[in-house]
Amino acid sequence: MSTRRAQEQRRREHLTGLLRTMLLIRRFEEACAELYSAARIRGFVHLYVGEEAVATGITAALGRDDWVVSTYREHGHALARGLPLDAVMAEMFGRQTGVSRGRGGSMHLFDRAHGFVGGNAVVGGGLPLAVGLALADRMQGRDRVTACFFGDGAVAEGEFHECMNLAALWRLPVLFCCENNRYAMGTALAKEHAETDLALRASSYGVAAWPVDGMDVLAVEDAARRGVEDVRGGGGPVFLELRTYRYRAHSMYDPDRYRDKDEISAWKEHDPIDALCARMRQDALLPDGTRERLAEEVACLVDAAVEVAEQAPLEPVEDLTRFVTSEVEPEVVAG
Amino acid sequence: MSTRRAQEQRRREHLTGLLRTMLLIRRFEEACAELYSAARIRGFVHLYVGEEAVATGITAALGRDDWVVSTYREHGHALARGLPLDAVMAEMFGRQTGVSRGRGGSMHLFDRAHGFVGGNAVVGGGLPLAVGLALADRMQGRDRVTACFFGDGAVAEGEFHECMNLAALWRLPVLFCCENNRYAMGTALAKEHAETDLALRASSYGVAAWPVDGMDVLAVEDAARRGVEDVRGGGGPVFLELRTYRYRAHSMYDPDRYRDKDEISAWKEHDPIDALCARMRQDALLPDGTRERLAEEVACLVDAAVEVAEQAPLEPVEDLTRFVTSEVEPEVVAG
Amino acid sequence: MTTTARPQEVGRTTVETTYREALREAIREALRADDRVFLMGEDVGSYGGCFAVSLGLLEEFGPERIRDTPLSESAFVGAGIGAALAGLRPIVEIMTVNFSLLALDQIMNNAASLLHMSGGQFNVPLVVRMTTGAGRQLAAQHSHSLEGWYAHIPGIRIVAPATLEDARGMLATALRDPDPVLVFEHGSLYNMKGTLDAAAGAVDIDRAAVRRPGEDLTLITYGGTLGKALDAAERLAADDISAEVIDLRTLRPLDDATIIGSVRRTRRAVVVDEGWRSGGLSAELSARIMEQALFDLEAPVARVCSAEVPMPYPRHLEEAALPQVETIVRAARDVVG
Amino acid sequence: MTTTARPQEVGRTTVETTYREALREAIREALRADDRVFLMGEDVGSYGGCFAVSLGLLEEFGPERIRDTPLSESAFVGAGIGAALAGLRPIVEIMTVNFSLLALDQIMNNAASLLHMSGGQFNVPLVVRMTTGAGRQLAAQHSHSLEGWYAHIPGIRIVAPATLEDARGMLATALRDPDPVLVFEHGSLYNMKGTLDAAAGAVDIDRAAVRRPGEDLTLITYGGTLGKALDAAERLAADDISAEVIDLRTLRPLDDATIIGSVRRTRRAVVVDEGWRSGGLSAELSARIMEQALFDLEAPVARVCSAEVPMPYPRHLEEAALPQVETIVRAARDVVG
Ligand SMILES: Cc1ncc(C[n+]2csc(CCOP(=O)(O)OP(=O)(O)O)c2C)c(N)n1
Ligand SMILES: Cc1ncc(C[n+]2csc(CCOP(=O)(O)OP(=O)(O)O)c2C)c(N)n1
Ligand SMILES: [Mg+2]
Ligand SMILES: [Mg+2]
Repeated sequence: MSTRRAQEQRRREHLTGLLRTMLLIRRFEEACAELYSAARIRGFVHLYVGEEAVATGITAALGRDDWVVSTYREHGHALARGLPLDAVMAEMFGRQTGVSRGRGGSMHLFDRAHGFVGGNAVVGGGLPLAVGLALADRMQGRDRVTACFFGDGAVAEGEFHECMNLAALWRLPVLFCCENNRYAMGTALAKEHAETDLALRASSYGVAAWPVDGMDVLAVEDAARRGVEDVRGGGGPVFLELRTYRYRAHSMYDPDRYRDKDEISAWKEHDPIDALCARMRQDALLPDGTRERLAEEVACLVDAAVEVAEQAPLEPVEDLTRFVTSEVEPEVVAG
Repeated sequence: MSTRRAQEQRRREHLTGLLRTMLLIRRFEEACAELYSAARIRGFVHLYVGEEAVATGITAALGRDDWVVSTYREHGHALARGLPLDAVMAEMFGRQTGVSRGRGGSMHLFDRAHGFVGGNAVVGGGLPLAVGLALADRMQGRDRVTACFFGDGAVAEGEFHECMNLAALWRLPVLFCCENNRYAMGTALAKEHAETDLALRASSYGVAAWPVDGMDVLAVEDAARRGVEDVRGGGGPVFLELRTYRYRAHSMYDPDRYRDKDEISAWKEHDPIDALCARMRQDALLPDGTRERLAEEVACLVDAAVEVAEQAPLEPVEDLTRFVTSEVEPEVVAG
Repeated sequence: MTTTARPQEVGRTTVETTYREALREAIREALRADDRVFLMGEDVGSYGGCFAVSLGLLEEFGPERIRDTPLSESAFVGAGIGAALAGLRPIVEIMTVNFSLLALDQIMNNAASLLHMSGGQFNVPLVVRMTTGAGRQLAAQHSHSLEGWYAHIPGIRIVAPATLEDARGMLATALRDPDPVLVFEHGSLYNMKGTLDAAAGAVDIDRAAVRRPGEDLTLITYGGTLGKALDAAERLAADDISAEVIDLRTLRPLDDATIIGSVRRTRRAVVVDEGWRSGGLSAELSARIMEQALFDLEAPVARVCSAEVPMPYPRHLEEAALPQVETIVRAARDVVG
Repeated sequence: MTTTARPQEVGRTTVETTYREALREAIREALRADDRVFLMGEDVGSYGGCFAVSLGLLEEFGPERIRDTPLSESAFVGAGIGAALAGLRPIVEIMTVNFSLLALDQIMNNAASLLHMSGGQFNVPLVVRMTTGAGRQLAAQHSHSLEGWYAHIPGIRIVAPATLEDARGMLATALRDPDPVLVFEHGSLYNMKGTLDAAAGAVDIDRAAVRRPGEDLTLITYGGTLGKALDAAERLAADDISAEVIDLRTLRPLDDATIIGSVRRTRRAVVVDEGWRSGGLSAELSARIMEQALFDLEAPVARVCSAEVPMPYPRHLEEAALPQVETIVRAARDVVG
């Protein structure tokens, strides 16, 4: 009985944590939209609104030492992975206190402490890195998993093919997380791929692959846990097709002419945050006012992060060419 | 009765033609091996001995206007396609009378008159050209087919993936002819691909694909005819996995350390030329001495071609930088 | 000196336009004039082009001729080569130069080599358009300026429209070229406004243009930095330094006659280019001036290029990394001494 | 001047070897010394390396550390980058520079950029080896010399061993570099024979080497053309022209001190490089000499490069396209005047 209560308690805390993460991501993205429109942050900014369940569910299944390889649409991945909010926001402002000292900006978030290997803005360009990270772990006998995020559009790139084959051939510990939001910029899935069942395509490499409701954070977490277990256990790579949708334009630069508004609102019917709340209420795990309280809490944190970021120092101009090559001395190897 | 005889007569002529083509290719390749060892021809030379049935069967199913896109192992494709023997041999010697004026050599045979678009020595590099040729035909309402040859190793390159998807997505008239000789240089099929059933892999793009006994010229021709019919009929691309084997090393430069001799001799048991002869004898279509007569005939032609080639002129040194840009004037377009 | 540099003649009707619209008009005109011409690339259709250059063309010409492609740079650039071999006149758009590296094998080993490898049989009448350059805080992977680097490759022509006339007129000439032409459009120019001759059309792409005549030194540049060079010349004029400004327009082949002729007169030169300094186009220009006019020089040819760093995101660092009016002026003052 | 240029001291034991064997010994030593090191590429294992450099290593170190890859240049070069990020010391072999274009996005946008984009967090201790150069009648797609072109990219180091000492010693130093190093081995050098100090090991990769001292002019070259430059110097000596020969060794970063110091003394320079002339490394050297030593020059810096043509197959045309001893001698005579 009391154990049941304890379990329920743990479950409530867990789901509340997922909810909070999704709320944080959404609030962060909305803030970015406002900041970009106000020209307070610049560059290309790709928002994750609508896709929060994917980053949240996947990272929930990862361990501290696991690697995460991401794209230019990575604010959500970074926050869900636990990168410090203030440092992520400072990066948007190009400040020295940013996760990448401000040199990367929105598209290039990096954090070694969290095994977060970027922030890659060439579509498909992160996949080979993931294969290499996994190869190193395998060769060194570490049981790390490398989670690699990429979009449906990236599946058309040659690098996807080469990396799926390599990872499968060498049975490397990679969890391929394909965020299928049905568009590559303005190009709809059916205009990108002859075979639009991406999980089916992936399985043709002899990789375990299945589609997942990317709007249901619990479904994503569950799939990720099963995938991570296989991968960590040495079963070779796993491919998850996470079916999701971006509410906003491709980037803040995109006028979004290529989809009709009904499609967008239809997807909003399945909003991942609403869905989780409904589920929690159903199970009596969401006391009234909790969502509002959490929303307010993350809003304050985001606003605070903006303030701190704007006060933060910039890299000195004299340091322009730092980090082109390493500042450490070449190591001296025995022998 | 007489029609039956007429048919038989046609069949005999047809099979005799196939046999003669295979004998010509083999003799040509043996001559190249001798010439290379004698340092009379240079560069990288990749021989086709053992694979004759593939080029012979495929080209037998093509029409005059169809395109052929090939690789660096293309002597057989060129001869089967009907490129003039003397000009192909002259190319080996780098002579002005060569199909590419001697500028291409063994790896870069080209002949516009025969729709033979090279001679591409970057593995996978010919596939996008084939897609483009087919796209142009489709857009201009021509019912041409583009036959594109490539090896099992090329299937691992990103370009293979991009091109299969593009051809399938746009339903382009490409006949993909994968020459699966089980090795990419010294790398065996199982070390190249997680999924070694290449026809299965190709079908994952929604392309009709099937394996063919590449040591049986009649099986190849039959498959090619069915494929060409589909493709020309607008059914989209077809992928043939032609299972074959190269008797000789990867190139004249290769010491061939990676396979054991038994494997090679086992494959020689299924020699495509012997197989066709056996079949013809069985059907009483190969009068005694015919094979020998044909072999002698092609040997004489090849020897003659060598002699002519060695006498042929070289491009003048002053012309070194010709053909870097076109010599024709820019065209004046209406409007 | 080229037609695009001609002064506006009086009485001629002109239209208000932008660099983007001029590019679009050129594509539209080409599509109307020749049904072998088509546009192919990522998001050129329903999206309207990643920088809105092809906006509206899908509606006018349909999806066959305004052809959206999957993310497959190597395949669709190579397909453009194949289509050109088969008699079409493809305009392939690579969203930005940064992604063109994925298609470089097709560009160097096929587009630039097929004519020679085939002994003159297979020329490749292909036009590839791409956006280049920095200045919009797009950081390390979206800020390359590689057009000068591409100019190393024999068998292709490289052009970089810096004016409305060239944005409007270079495409038609490129499409008539029997060989591959790469067109580099600087991302910071798309919104450039101005007036254009209503009858503007094809321009020559063989010669550099003197955009401002001068006596004391020659500023040599192209594309995105032409405006900065002209501003610098203006600033120098205030101190009675008369700078001639040359717009290269075509980076391969280079128009030595115009370049060397000017430097022989002015005896001083500053080359301005947004690429990384070492091994960039400016080095080639400096070397050619040395070879052809060494004893006319009063000072070493100076180079104003980008800092050798993957472009950082923050504005202040990006500005410091790029050639600026101030740095050009300073370099010019130094060579004038 | 570097250790590799030191004269053989008497009494030292030496071994007969080849460039190929020296490269193999260097790899073997690295594999033995550091278990983070592994070799990965097409046919490095059971085939023994396309030019037999890694022959026998599979037997000694096994398939995990002598790792054959499928034909997937972009993936396995990128995998090398990832493995380096995760603490290994990969040696990635790309069969030849001609195929490296397929991996260029990974090299430029990841290997060379990750350290900067990440604000100094992710350095890439990766070594990429590839064969470069022409001279073996391999025609247009197998004869590129792009090492000087790669030297345009900030964030990577480019080295080109031209001697047995450097073939033997550069790898160890490259593996200690915290950042990416590209090693270009000229295909015509693999069979070069000679004697090597039995104790030969790591060499510096920061400085150029004066391979032959001289007074009247400086021949600047590297890699596959060093031998031709030394032969040319010998021929010139016969006419009492004393040529100093500099082997650049490292193409990025360039060792200005050694180069400019020499030219200041000799007042004349000829740069010899097997790349295409326009926009090649020779242009950068010419520009630097102009910038740093213009008023010391008695003659324009001359460039002896390859003809700007996709390499033709026939020997007579290939020889005409490449720098040769005669063309170097002629250029040297011209600058000496
Ligand atoms: C190689 C490459 N080509 C083109 C682009 C421009 N681009 C950036 S994002 C994008 C669409 C990618 O779509 P997808 O992979 O589905 O990811 P999503 O943006 O939908 O999350 C494109 C074409 C790029 N960054 N890299
Ligand atoms: C992109 C590229 N990588 C490597 C090579 C070197 N190479 C030439 S042929 C070959 C093997 C190709 O094998 P496959 O595709 O099976 O064709 P096969 O030679 O067996 O006919 C390799 C690795 C190349 N030419 N191009
Ligand atoms: Mg998408
Ligand atoms: Mg093969």
